[in-house]
This record gives sequence, C-alpha cells and structure tokens, in this order.
Amino acid sequence: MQEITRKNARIWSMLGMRRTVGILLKEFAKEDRAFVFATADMARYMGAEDFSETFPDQFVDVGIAEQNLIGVAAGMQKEGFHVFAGTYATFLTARALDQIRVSLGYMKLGVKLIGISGGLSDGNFSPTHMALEDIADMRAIPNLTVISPADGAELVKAMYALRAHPGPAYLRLTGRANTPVVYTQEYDFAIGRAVCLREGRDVALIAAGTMAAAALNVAEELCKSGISCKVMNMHTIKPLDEAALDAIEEFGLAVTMEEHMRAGGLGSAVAEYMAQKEKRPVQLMLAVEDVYPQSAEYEQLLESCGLTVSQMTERILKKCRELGLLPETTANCRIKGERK
Amino acid sequence: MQTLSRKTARMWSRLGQRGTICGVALPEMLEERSDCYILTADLGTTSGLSRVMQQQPERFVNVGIAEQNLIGVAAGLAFEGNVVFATTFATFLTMRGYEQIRHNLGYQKANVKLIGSAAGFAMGMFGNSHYSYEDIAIMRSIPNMMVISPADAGEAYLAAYMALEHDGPVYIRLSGGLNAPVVYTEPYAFAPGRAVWLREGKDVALIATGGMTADALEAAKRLEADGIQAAVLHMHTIKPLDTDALYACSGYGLVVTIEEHSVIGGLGSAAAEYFMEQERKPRQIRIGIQDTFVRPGGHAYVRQENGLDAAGISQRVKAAVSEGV
Amino acid sequence: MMQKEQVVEMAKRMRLKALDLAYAAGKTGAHLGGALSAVEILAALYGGVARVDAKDPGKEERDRILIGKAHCVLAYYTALYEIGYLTEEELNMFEQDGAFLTGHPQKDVCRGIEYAGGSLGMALSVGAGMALHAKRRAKEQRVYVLLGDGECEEGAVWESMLFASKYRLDNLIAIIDRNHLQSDGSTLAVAGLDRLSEKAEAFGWKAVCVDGHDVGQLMEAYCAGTDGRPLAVIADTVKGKGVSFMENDPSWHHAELNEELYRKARREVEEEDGACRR
Amino acid sequence: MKTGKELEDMAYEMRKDVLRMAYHSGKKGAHLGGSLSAIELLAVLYGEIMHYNPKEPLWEGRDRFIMSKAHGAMALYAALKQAGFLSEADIAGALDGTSPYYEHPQRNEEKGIEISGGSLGQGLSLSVGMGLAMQKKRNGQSKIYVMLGDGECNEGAVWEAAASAIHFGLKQIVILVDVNGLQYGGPTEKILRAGSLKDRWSGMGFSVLETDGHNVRKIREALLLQTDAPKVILAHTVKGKGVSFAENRVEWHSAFLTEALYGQAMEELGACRK
Repeated sequence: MQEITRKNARIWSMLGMRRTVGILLKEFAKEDRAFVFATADMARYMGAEDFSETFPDQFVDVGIAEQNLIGVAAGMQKEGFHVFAGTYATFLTARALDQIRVSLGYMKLGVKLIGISGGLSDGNFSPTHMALEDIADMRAIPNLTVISPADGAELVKAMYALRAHPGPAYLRLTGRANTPVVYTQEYDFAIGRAVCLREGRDVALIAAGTMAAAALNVAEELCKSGISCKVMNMHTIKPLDEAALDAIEEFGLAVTMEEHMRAGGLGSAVAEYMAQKEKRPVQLMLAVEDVYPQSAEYEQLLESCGLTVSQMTERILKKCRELGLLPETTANCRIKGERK
Repeated sequence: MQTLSRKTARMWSRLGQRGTICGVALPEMLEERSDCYILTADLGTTSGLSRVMQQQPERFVNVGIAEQNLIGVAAGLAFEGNVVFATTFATFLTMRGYEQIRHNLGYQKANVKLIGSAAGFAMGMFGNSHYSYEDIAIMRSIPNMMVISPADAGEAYLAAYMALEHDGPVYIRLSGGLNAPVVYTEPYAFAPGRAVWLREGKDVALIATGGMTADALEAAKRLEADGIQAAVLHMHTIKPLDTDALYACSGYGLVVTIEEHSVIGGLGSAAAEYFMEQERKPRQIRIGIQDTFVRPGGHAYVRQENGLDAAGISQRVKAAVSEGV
Repeated sequence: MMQKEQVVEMAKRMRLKALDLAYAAGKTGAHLGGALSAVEILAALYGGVARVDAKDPGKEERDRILIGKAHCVLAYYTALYEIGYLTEEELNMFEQDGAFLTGHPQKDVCRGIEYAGGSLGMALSVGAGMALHAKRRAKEQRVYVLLGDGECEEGAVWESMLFASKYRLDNLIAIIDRNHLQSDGSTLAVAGLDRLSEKAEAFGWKAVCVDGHDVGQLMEAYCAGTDGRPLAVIADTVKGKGVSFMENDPSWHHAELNEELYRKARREVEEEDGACRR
Repeated sequence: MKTGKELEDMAYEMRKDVLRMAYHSGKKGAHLGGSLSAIELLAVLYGEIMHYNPKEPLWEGRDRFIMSKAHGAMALYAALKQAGFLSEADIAGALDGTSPYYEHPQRNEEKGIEISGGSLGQGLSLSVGMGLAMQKKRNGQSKIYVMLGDGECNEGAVWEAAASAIHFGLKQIVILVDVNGLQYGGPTEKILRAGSLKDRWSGMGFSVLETDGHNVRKIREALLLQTDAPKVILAHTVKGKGVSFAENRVEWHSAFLTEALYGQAMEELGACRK
C-alpha cells in the first residue's frame, strides 16, 4: 500500500503520472492474482517495462491494436479477471470507441481504462498524440466513470478506489514528468466527491487533472487583487459532484479549467448541471478553443491555448472586471478554514 | 436541384430523410458534378442508393463492413479534389471510424460529408448496439466539423446540397424512418449555423433539433391549450451554434432543449455552454436520453418511454413552468 | 531519376543528416531507430523510382507517397530535402519552436508531404482512396504507402488490404519496413504477426520480400509486375541501421543523442563503405 | 451421442421456432436469413458438442458460445430453448417489443447469452480475452465457440483478433464462419472479394476446414477433428435455408413475414421433414 508522504509525493512528481501508474500496476498484480494489465504496445511508456517479466501470467500485450485491446480486456474481465488496460489516451478512446461503448458501456464489463498523455502533454508529437476529445467521448457513454487525478498522490488514491469499483471506468492521466504536487499528506478520496483545495467566496475555480495545481496558483495570484477564490478539484468528471456545485450557487463567477476541447469536457459537464438552476454564477470556460493546436512542447502549447497560470489569471481578472466583481480593497481575500 | 414545395415535401416525407438524400439528392449531385463520390459500408441498397449504383457505378464505392476503411478511402478521394459523401448507420459511422474522422476530417480537413442514418432510436428493434445517441457529442468535440440535424426530409435535402457546396467536413445526422412528419412545406432560407424560428410564444422557448422539432411544434400546440405560450426554435445546426438565436432566448425565464440524443454532450450541452457564460440567461431544462442504455422496441415506443414525444415534452414543460413561477 | 550508385550516396547523406537533426533536437530526443531502418527504402523511392517533382509539387500526375509509420520523419524529411522539397534552412528548423517540420509530419503538399501522420494504421486506406481515384480517372500515377511492421497489427490495415485487392488497385504499393521491433520489444514477442508476405498474398496482394537496405533490390521491387494486384514490398531491415549501438535496440525508438554518442554515430556512418551497396 | 436424425429433428424444431419468432415480431421484420443459415451449426453445437448446464448456467467449466454475428439472434434463442435455458414462453414472446430477448441479444449469462451483440466484428476479440483468461486460470476444459458471418470478416477488428488468437496460441477457440454468401449490401464475393476467405484465415495461421453447414454429420465431423493450429470452420450455408422464398435472397436478411408467407414457410418445413 502506497502512502502519501512528502517523500513519496516528490518521487511520484518526478516520475510523472504515467510512470507512477506502473508502480501501482505492479503492486496490484502482486496483491491480486486475478489482476491483469493489458496494453497495446505501451508497457514501456507506463513504467511497466518489467511488468511482463515479473508477472508474465498477469500481462497481456496485444500489439498495436487498440480495438482488440478493448475486446480482449473485456473478455478477460467477463471471465473473472480484474483488468486495467492502458495506452495513449487518444488511441485508446478514439480508435476503439465503439468497442468501449459495447463492451464496457452496454455490457458493463468493469474494465478500467488508463489513458496516458491526456490533454496536451505529448503535443510535441503533433495533434495525433494530443487527447483533447477524450472526456467528451467517454462521458457520453452510459455507465462509464471518468476520473482525472490532480497529481501523483491522487493518482494513487484513484487507482485504489478504481480497484474496488465494480463498473467500467476511464482514468485520464495528464502532465509530464515533474508534475506539480498538490497533495503531500493523506486525505479523503472518494469517486464522485470533489475536493475543496482552498476556500473562498467570490470566484470558484473548478479544475481536473494537473490543472488543479494551476488553479491553486491562479487563486494565489488573484488574491493579490483582492479576489477570494474557492478551488475545487473535480477529479471525477462523471458522475459529477452535484452537491459541490450546489454550494457555489451564490458565487459571482465559476471558472472551469481543463486541457480539453471546450465542447463536451469538464466545463460542459458543469454547464449542463448549472444551467438548470434558478440561481447560478456566470461561468468562464477555460479550455482548448475548438482547434488543433500546432505541434509544440508542452509549456508552449499551454501558452498557445491560453492556459498558463498568468494567462488564466488575466482572463479571470478581465471577466471579474466585466461583471463588477473586483473588490474595492485588495485586503482580506483569505477566509477562515482555507488550506494552502 | 429541386425546390421545396408542398408536393416535394409530401413525396420526400414518404421516403424519409435517408431516402431523400440517398435516393433523390445524391443521384442528382452525381449527375451534376463529376467530382462527387458516394461511399458506403455495405448499406448501398438499404440506404436507398440503388439509383446511384445503377447510374453512376464509377463513383459509387462499397467498402464492405469496414467503417474505418470507409473514412480512409473517402479522405483519400477527397484529398484528390473530390467531394465525397460517406454513409452508413450513424452509430457505426461515427464510432467505429472515430479516430479516422478525427485525423482525416478534423485535423486534415478532408472534404468528406458524413451521412449518419437512423440516429437516435430509429433502428427500433435492432436495439442498443444500433442506437446512436452519443454521435452529436463526439462529432461536436472534433474541430472543423460541422454538425447538422435536419427537421424533416425537405431540410435534409437542402442540408445535403449545402454540404456539397461547403468546403470542409460535415456530419449530417438523419432522424426517423419512412413517412416522417413534415415541418416545411414551402421554400425557406436554409443556411448552416442559422436557426429557424418556427413559432412564437412568450412563456417558454423550446429549442429542438432533428426529428424532435416536429414533436416540439406539436407539444407547443398542446401547451397552448393549457395556457402556455411556447416559442419553437429549430436548431438544425448544432455546430457552429447559432449564438444570436440563443441570445434572443435569454429574455425567457425558461428554455427547454429537446433532442433524440443523450443529455450529455448534445444540443442541450452546447446551449448550456453558451448560456452559462452569459450574465443574463434563462433557466434551461434538457430533454433527451438520460445517460442510459434503454429498453429496445419500436421507434415510437422507445421515444414515448423516454418522454421524447409531444406528450412527454408538454408534460415536462408544464411541470417546469409551474414549479418555476 | 538517379542511378543505383547515386541513390546509395543519397542514403548515406540522409543518414548523416538524420543524426545531425537528432543531435540538434537535444534533450527532447527524436525517433531514431525507425528512421534509420527506412533510409534506403525512402532513398530508393524518392531518388530512384518515384515520379515526383519538387519544382511542381502540385502536379496532378505526380506519384503520391504517404507515410504511415510517421515516426520515421528523420529519414522522410531528409529525403524530401535531398530531392529539393525542403531547403536546408527549413530542414534545420526540425522540431524547433514554430517550425512546420514537427515530430510527426503535417500535411503540406507544397513541401511534398501528402498526408499527416502520427496515428498508425490509417494511411493505407487513404492511399487506397487516392489509387482508386487515379484508376477511375484513368490516371497514370502510383500511390506508395510506407508502413511499419508493428503498424500492420492494426485491423484498419487489413480492411484496406481487402479493399485494395477487391478494386484491383495495382497502382497501390505498400512498403513494409520490417525492422522487427516495436515499442514494447520484438514484433514476434509482442504480437507475433509473422510471415507478412503470406498474409498479404492471402488478402489478394502480390508480395515481394527484399533486403530493405539494398537499394538495387528495393528499386527493382517497387516496379515488380503484379497481374493486376496491389503490391506489398516487404523490406527486411534493421532498426537503427548503420549505428552499431542503436542497431536492434528498442530503446533507440525515441531517445536523446548526446554529443559523445553523436560523434561516434557519425563516424561509423561516414566510415561505412558500400556495405549497403552490395 | 445423438444420432444424425435426432440432430436433424432438433434443427427442424429450431427452424420452426425461428419462423414463429419472426412472425410474431410483426411488421418490424426480423433477421430471418442469417438465422436460418446458422441452424444446423447451432443444433450440433448445443445438441451434442458443447458442455453446459442450464441449472447451473454460470458453471466455470462450461463451454462458451459467442454469437458475434448477432443478427443470428433468433437461431441462438431457438438453440437456447433446446438446451433448456429458455422456456417456451420466452420464445413465444421474443422480439415482441417487451421481452428481454431482443433483435440483437443482450448479455444475460443466467440465460446462456454470453455477450451483447449488434455491432459486428467484436466477438472474436472478446473470445480471445476469455481464452486468455482460461489459459491463465488453467481451465483446460472449456472451449469457446465463436460464430462470425462471412460479411463480418470485412471488419479489420476481426483480423486484429485473429492475429492475437494465433499469437497467444488459443486452441480452445473454435471459429465458425457462417458462409452464407450474402451480406446486407449483396453477395459477399461482390462486396469485398480479396483472395479466398480460406486463404485469409490460413494465412493468419489457422487450420481451416470447409464443410457443408447444413449437414449435421459433416458439421460434427469438422468440430471433432483435431487440428494443429486453432481451428476455423468455414461452413457453407444458404441464407434463408429451408424457406424457398427466402433462400439466397438478400432482402430476407431482415424482413417482415406475413401470415400467408408464414403459413407457406411452415408448410414447406413440414413437407421437408416427411
């Protein structure tokens, strides 16, 4: 059992989510003889290069054949194995969409999908390797749970939770190596329950994946302008934590932040729920604006999509100005009970 | 190209949306334009393409039951300067070849027009594997893709011609089967991205797409009997969204989006994404399939069971209006 | 079009240039192994048999060359440079910020790039569509599609194979870079897709097996008669070819080339003489 | 062991049930052609070859039947009735719009339906996964019989799965291809002719047998024959078999059986038995 400590958090951050996941896969294999890791030629990229040697009976590599990956994983799950299937997020979700729909959604076979390089992190390999529609695709299929952990520690938490979860799920991994750390100590994680990372009263920042760390930085920046931000880590995008959203009805502005196309992602999920309410804040959707970005390194890509901390801060400030939400004084933006 | 009239409307309604595009519009287009192709994955005759197959065998291609290849071959032909229509059942078209669509049509903008037939529950007893209610969500998330869902066969005809002229990928989502209700009986201006007001009313705005528009009109009539004045906006283009028309809805206390599609990711979500960013906005209710696989049956039965007919819509709207005031 | 000897020289220059570019890419690293295996394949194609003209890139009668295994860009871009589609300046911008020569190619017909790559298993279908177009318009052009052997594990490849065979697309040539390695190890161990020529023949294709580092064999194979069938050229190659420490080592699929190794690699390639000429 | 006559009787009963279901499904129509072509194959499998126990449907050691060409659902339901999984009432109500036995089967292991179907080209991958599971659990006794359509073999996903079945050495998988020569769009040969189906399967590394898919003795023989590699049986059948107006007619892939045609079909079946 992996523990969340400062030291571990540092190690997981260094490895990045996709290599951290390998540690968990090996641990699960050791603990559970019925555990199987299936991949389509991507074991090496998931910190699992030695998995096949250590657990040959619990390893399946179907080669570069993602449709077959889903079928094989579902067939094994059906026969009583506990299958986690992983490869690049975009190939996993896009190439095998119908297979996921039929075997996981419709037949409810509890395979857990792990998509590496969610969002922009492997954008230097061109848009083919960016997963920017995956949340929309997976969220549209009934019975699938969709999770995007904030950092390595939360990935660990999510993996344990998914192991115990009977239904099918999609786990989206974001960021590269040296991911920012959000959690350095134990905390309560439950599928479908958002985590409040910071209390505030004016603006609610709602983020998933590595965007959660960025949201904390944005909140700190906005604090300098006297804006008090609540930061919500919406690690589970489906089912959405509606109670957490009920709690921000009175806010002036809600900001959703994600490395995903604007259509169909976290922002869309929040909008769907909030739109039916009598009282709700204005929403600002920070996302990729419905174009395939030019291939570039991760940091540059974030910038070209307007998703760096300073850009997002600016955009939120501008919106606050439009809405008349800027406070008179910059003092007193912190409120009681917040955590840093 | 023919013009819409009472007579053509009646004739095409009998053929349904698919029959009108595949049996009327496409044969004309292939006749008129030598750079136009039609491809299918084993659904030539079923789709009503017999005329094309006989008259233009050189520009008809059946790739067999192989949807990924369908998209690839279509893109290859398009890259060579052709306008290519590709058709099969909506769910297999959009899901089986999804990454090919993303890569060739979205990313490389191949000039391919996807005609997804029998979307929603129109496959009736064929069951959930053949139902398509995620297609708007997944097509809408792909950049450069235009998404259209015509109200009736006449509009499907116009949409097909628009797609022919439009330079870029288009997904046309076809609803219903044969003998579909008629919404338009006379010529009107059809332009992509421009919604059509079909009925005025001050109390609530019904925003519908595809085959549901006819039901929304019928529901509005029923609501009138209960003293509720419902406007009907037909949103045939889901992407790009007509935000001017939505802006015009912001004065209403309540808008209701209606679609034969999941409440996740479709028209309802597109509208919610728009409204939520505005300061002044109505309360929105999304009528659609409640994120579940359903109990199969005939098309009318499944729609009824899921509240997707005039009765279901009017009930839901009535309840929402009374609780909202 | 070049003679065999010139093509051999071209291949050598491509290999050296590929190393330069990989080195210049620095810490980002580059796809080396699968590029070096495809050097002769692309040299023999672009230099030897393909009817393409960099001065008239949009010419309708040109042969179409599509790259399915897009991680071979270092061989691809250097070949395009050799025959004049790219300037040296453009080539040297490889993977620099804002450059159009990215880690996987983006479609740019003016620069000879017919099709964007990065997601495996798609190009053969698109090539089949192009070949069908040529057939139906009675055009002379041929369509070449380069595939990886690992890529052939994608079911979409076999859908295209069936299709091309049915439509008797004898103007379609699939070249399979059989370097026996994929990301997770040897192709045999990972997915066991073996005896590719037998499979291609069973799907209605004419298959020819050659030494993928022998430009003479390659040039001849590209022009093989097929009795109306599409042609699969299965080119047996070595991943990382030409650099001893990269050969047959999967970790060089994508890696960083530091200065010391760069010098060593360059030296080896420079000193190599005629081994590929045979 | 059943006699050929007994299996033929069983097939006869199944065919009648299929017609009954098709008739009762009403105007919506039903997939008659592809169900009638698969009858003898299913009769031999369920009548003699497969091990299962309807009283203990989830018995680990059972053989699995995977209906990948799910438009053969009615044939499957008829077989499951013969096998004791479905009752007379289940059959009488199937496909009527309220019964859980749909036009394409929905997974229900308690009733012997192993997977949901309707989207072609997915059953073989699922079978590979199940075969791997058995291999890993050292369950050497169960076999997996997976039925594909010949048209279905157009799907690339079938070939991904085929390659992996060979790679993983899954000899417990037996593939039956119902080669009825017709798919939705017309004759399979015309839609996508590329080499021969036999060459394609053997090219992938399978031991391929060809047989008459309506001859119960020959089917049994093919199923019992030991082969070196995983086995594919190409069963040559007639779409719509047993009903003169539906035989080899593509429009009977899915069509509506009127009362008159239903009567005629039942009569023909009866006459054949005599």
